Amino acid sequence: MNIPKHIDVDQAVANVKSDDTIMVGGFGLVGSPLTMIDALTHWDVTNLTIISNNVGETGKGLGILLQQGKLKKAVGSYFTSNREVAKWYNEGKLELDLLPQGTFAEAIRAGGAGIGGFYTKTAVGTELAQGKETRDIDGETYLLEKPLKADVALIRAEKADTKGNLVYYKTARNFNPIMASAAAYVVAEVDEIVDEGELDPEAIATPHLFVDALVKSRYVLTKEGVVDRGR
Amino acid sequence: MNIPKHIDVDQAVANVKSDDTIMVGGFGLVGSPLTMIDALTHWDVTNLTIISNNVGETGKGLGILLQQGKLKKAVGSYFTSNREVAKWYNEGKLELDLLPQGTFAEAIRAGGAGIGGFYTKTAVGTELAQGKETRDIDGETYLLEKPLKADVALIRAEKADTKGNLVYYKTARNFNPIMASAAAYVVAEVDEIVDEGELDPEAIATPHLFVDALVKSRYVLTKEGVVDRGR
Amino acid sequence: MAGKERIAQRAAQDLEPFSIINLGIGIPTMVADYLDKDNYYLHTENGLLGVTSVEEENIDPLLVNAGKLPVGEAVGASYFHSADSFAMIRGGHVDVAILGALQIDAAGRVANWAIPGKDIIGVGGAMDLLVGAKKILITTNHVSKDGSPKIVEECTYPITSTRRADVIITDLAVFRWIHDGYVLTDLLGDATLQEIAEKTTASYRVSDKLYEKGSTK
Amino acid sequence: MAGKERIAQRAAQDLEPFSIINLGIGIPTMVADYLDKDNYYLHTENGLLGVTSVEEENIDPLLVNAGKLPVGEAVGASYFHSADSFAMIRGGHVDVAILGALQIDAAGRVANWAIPGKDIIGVGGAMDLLVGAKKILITTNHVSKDGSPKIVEECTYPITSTRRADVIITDLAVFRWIHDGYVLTDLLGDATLQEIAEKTTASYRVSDKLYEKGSTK
Repeated sequence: MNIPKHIDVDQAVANVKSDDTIMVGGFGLVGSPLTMIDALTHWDVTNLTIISNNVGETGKGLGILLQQGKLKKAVGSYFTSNREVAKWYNEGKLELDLLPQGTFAEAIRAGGAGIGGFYTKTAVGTELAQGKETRDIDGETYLLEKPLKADVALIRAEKADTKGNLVYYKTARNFNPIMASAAAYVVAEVDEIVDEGELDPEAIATPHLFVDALVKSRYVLTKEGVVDRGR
Repeated sequence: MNIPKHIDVDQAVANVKSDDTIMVGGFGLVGSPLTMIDALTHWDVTNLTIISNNVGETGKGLGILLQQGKLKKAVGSYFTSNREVAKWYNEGKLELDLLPQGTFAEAIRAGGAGIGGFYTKTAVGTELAQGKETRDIDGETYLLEKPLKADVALIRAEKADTKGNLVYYKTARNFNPIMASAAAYVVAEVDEIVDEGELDPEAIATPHLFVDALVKSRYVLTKEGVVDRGR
Repeated sequence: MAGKERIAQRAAQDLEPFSIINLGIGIPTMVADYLDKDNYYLHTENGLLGVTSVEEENIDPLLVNAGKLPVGEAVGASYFHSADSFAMIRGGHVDVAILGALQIDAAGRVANWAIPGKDIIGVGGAMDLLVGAKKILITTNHVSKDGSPKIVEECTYPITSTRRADVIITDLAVFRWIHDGYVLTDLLGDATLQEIAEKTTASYRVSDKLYEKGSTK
Repeated sequence: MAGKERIAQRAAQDLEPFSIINLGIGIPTMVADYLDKDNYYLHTENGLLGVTSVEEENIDPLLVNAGKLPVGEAVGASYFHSADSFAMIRGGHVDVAILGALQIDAAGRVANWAIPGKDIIGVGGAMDLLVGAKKILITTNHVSKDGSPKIVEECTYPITSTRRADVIITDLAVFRWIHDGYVLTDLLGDATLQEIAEKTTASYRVSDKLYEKGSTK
């Protein structure tokens, strides 16, 4: 079923329930669904597992959810951008699953593609291989990695058409297209919704079958930082 | 190293050596590098392994290579389009590796992405699972499938820029972008070579780092069948 | 209306609007003729979401469906490579796959890719679709050309998947998998309960609704 | 020329024209300043092939490198998502990865992602690049801030990969992996063989070429 609805940001985050696993797009703030993240900080949920490359910065973006005690676990590759992550982890109040960035990305793609697991050479022989199964294939050692999936994905694109097809902008693409494929419910935050037929069929990066709902962006990243453009 | 050269089709196929494994793009004739396949029929090699969805049709395209006795093995998903494949197979003169089309495509992507193997539910419990390892993951049974790689990939795109970036045309895209990623030497047959900067950076389907050489198309598929447009 | 058209039309009625649908070769392809193109999204595994029919004069040799037949491009369509296309299928993003069958058995298993004793040289996307689509709808003649039942107790042809078909639509009847087996829910055309019983060797239940209506329509 | 600039400049000289290069954070990023942008193709794992430097007035907040610093877009650049980007890296399509290091040991192993006793909360793309790039070039100061050697017999920091670095370029010297170990092939600036020996605890061989030149440049 696929009737992507243009909905209000509060309706979008109302799909997030306590104990859910949520994917959030973006590489730092670049390509991050800032408007939906803001709405999530005002939404009463707890015990969330966040799958995102970073957990925002201290007191910013997803970092606010951490401070609010809404997070049970974070899965990503670079939590260094928010030093509070270590504090919560060391106090036993946050679980972490740290993955090499390429393994993280491939695991999300695998989740969206119905792959039950994959073998990678990345991290073999390192501390991040601890507890993971290894296997020799054609004379080389590989690690078995599992797919990542989520209940809800909150992603950021540049434009959608009314069908829900998405295009991205420069390096704001990053994890967004793969997260769109790996969650049961997918909301895309966009700057603009154009008529169907206005996007080049050869250039659509996320076909509409992955997208359940669209939200217009309010908070956007500019040269001067995050700016509120108003509703 | 990546200086994609615009070369002659005979130079392109001269990279194919006896005993090589060759990927050939296309879904039937659609998106198939017809000009390079033609040149290959005039090139003195033997014992080739062809990785391609089909082996052409009887006496057409890759089907000529079969008749010439140049093939040792074919890896693909739908050889039914050339009934001679069964004859050669039954006479023990051709090995076959028949894969479900999705497994075939994923195995090529895995080959290009440095994945040592992946688990899929496709074909579990069928004759095509014979001899393959199974594994239960989260209560479901999966098959282990291995990556596919090649010495040379002969692919078909619509346009290249002078750097070697590629865009495709409609359903002629099919296996070509993934094959571009999975071979040691990649030649793309194109209708047109444009200046760098003329292709939309957001719409390039095959970035130039995958492409070693470019060949201009001579034989093209039209409504009236395959037509020789001349050199 | 001939049998195949009846099957295709009945299958079209079974689809929820705004579904993502993949059509196999043969009768499944004909289902498109009975769909309002604005309300359904057709996916073809060779790399297109947004398949439409095409007029003879607009045929593009590089725009085809999985049966290699010419098709058109819907407004809002998109193209992608084969690995991305099968990621959609395997990953559960296609709502319905409509497929043909050589046999379907009482356990819901479908055989539609190989015939015993004949050369097994092609499978295409059938196994991926059967494993990955959220719903499997089989469209087939009730019996094969020689009159033998296609809905059988246990497949004698090589199966395509262990995953069961949700709905079977033939020229005579509709079966739906409910709880632990198929239930005959509809008789099509002039078919009778007795005719279905004679032409079906699989065990199945009959919907109470049909008994209430009596054994003829 | 300060140490870091010298390292970056020397690393740039080590690259073959038309290579696909991925630059890590810190000194590696500075290598770009010494490359003719028309002859090298810079890849950044957050999804761009064709990185250039950018003037202050042209900064686009949505166009950054893996260090989240603003960059420009080369003519003929292309964008892709993170899984495709790491497929390029892991699949061996990046010719050279230039990375920083906390330690490199005599077996060629690099440690550059975690410090013992400190929180291990970030790894980024370092492990993927070390495994996947065709050639690994390490750029680093020869000793750490407290003066302790960074080129050591065996890493005491957590290693990033078991795959060895091909070339090490410091502010004092160049080492290349030849056969079964590192060979000191070049002295930079005023460095002497004795200085390198004092500041390096890893075992290494010295190129005959350097002995012939004597112990000073």
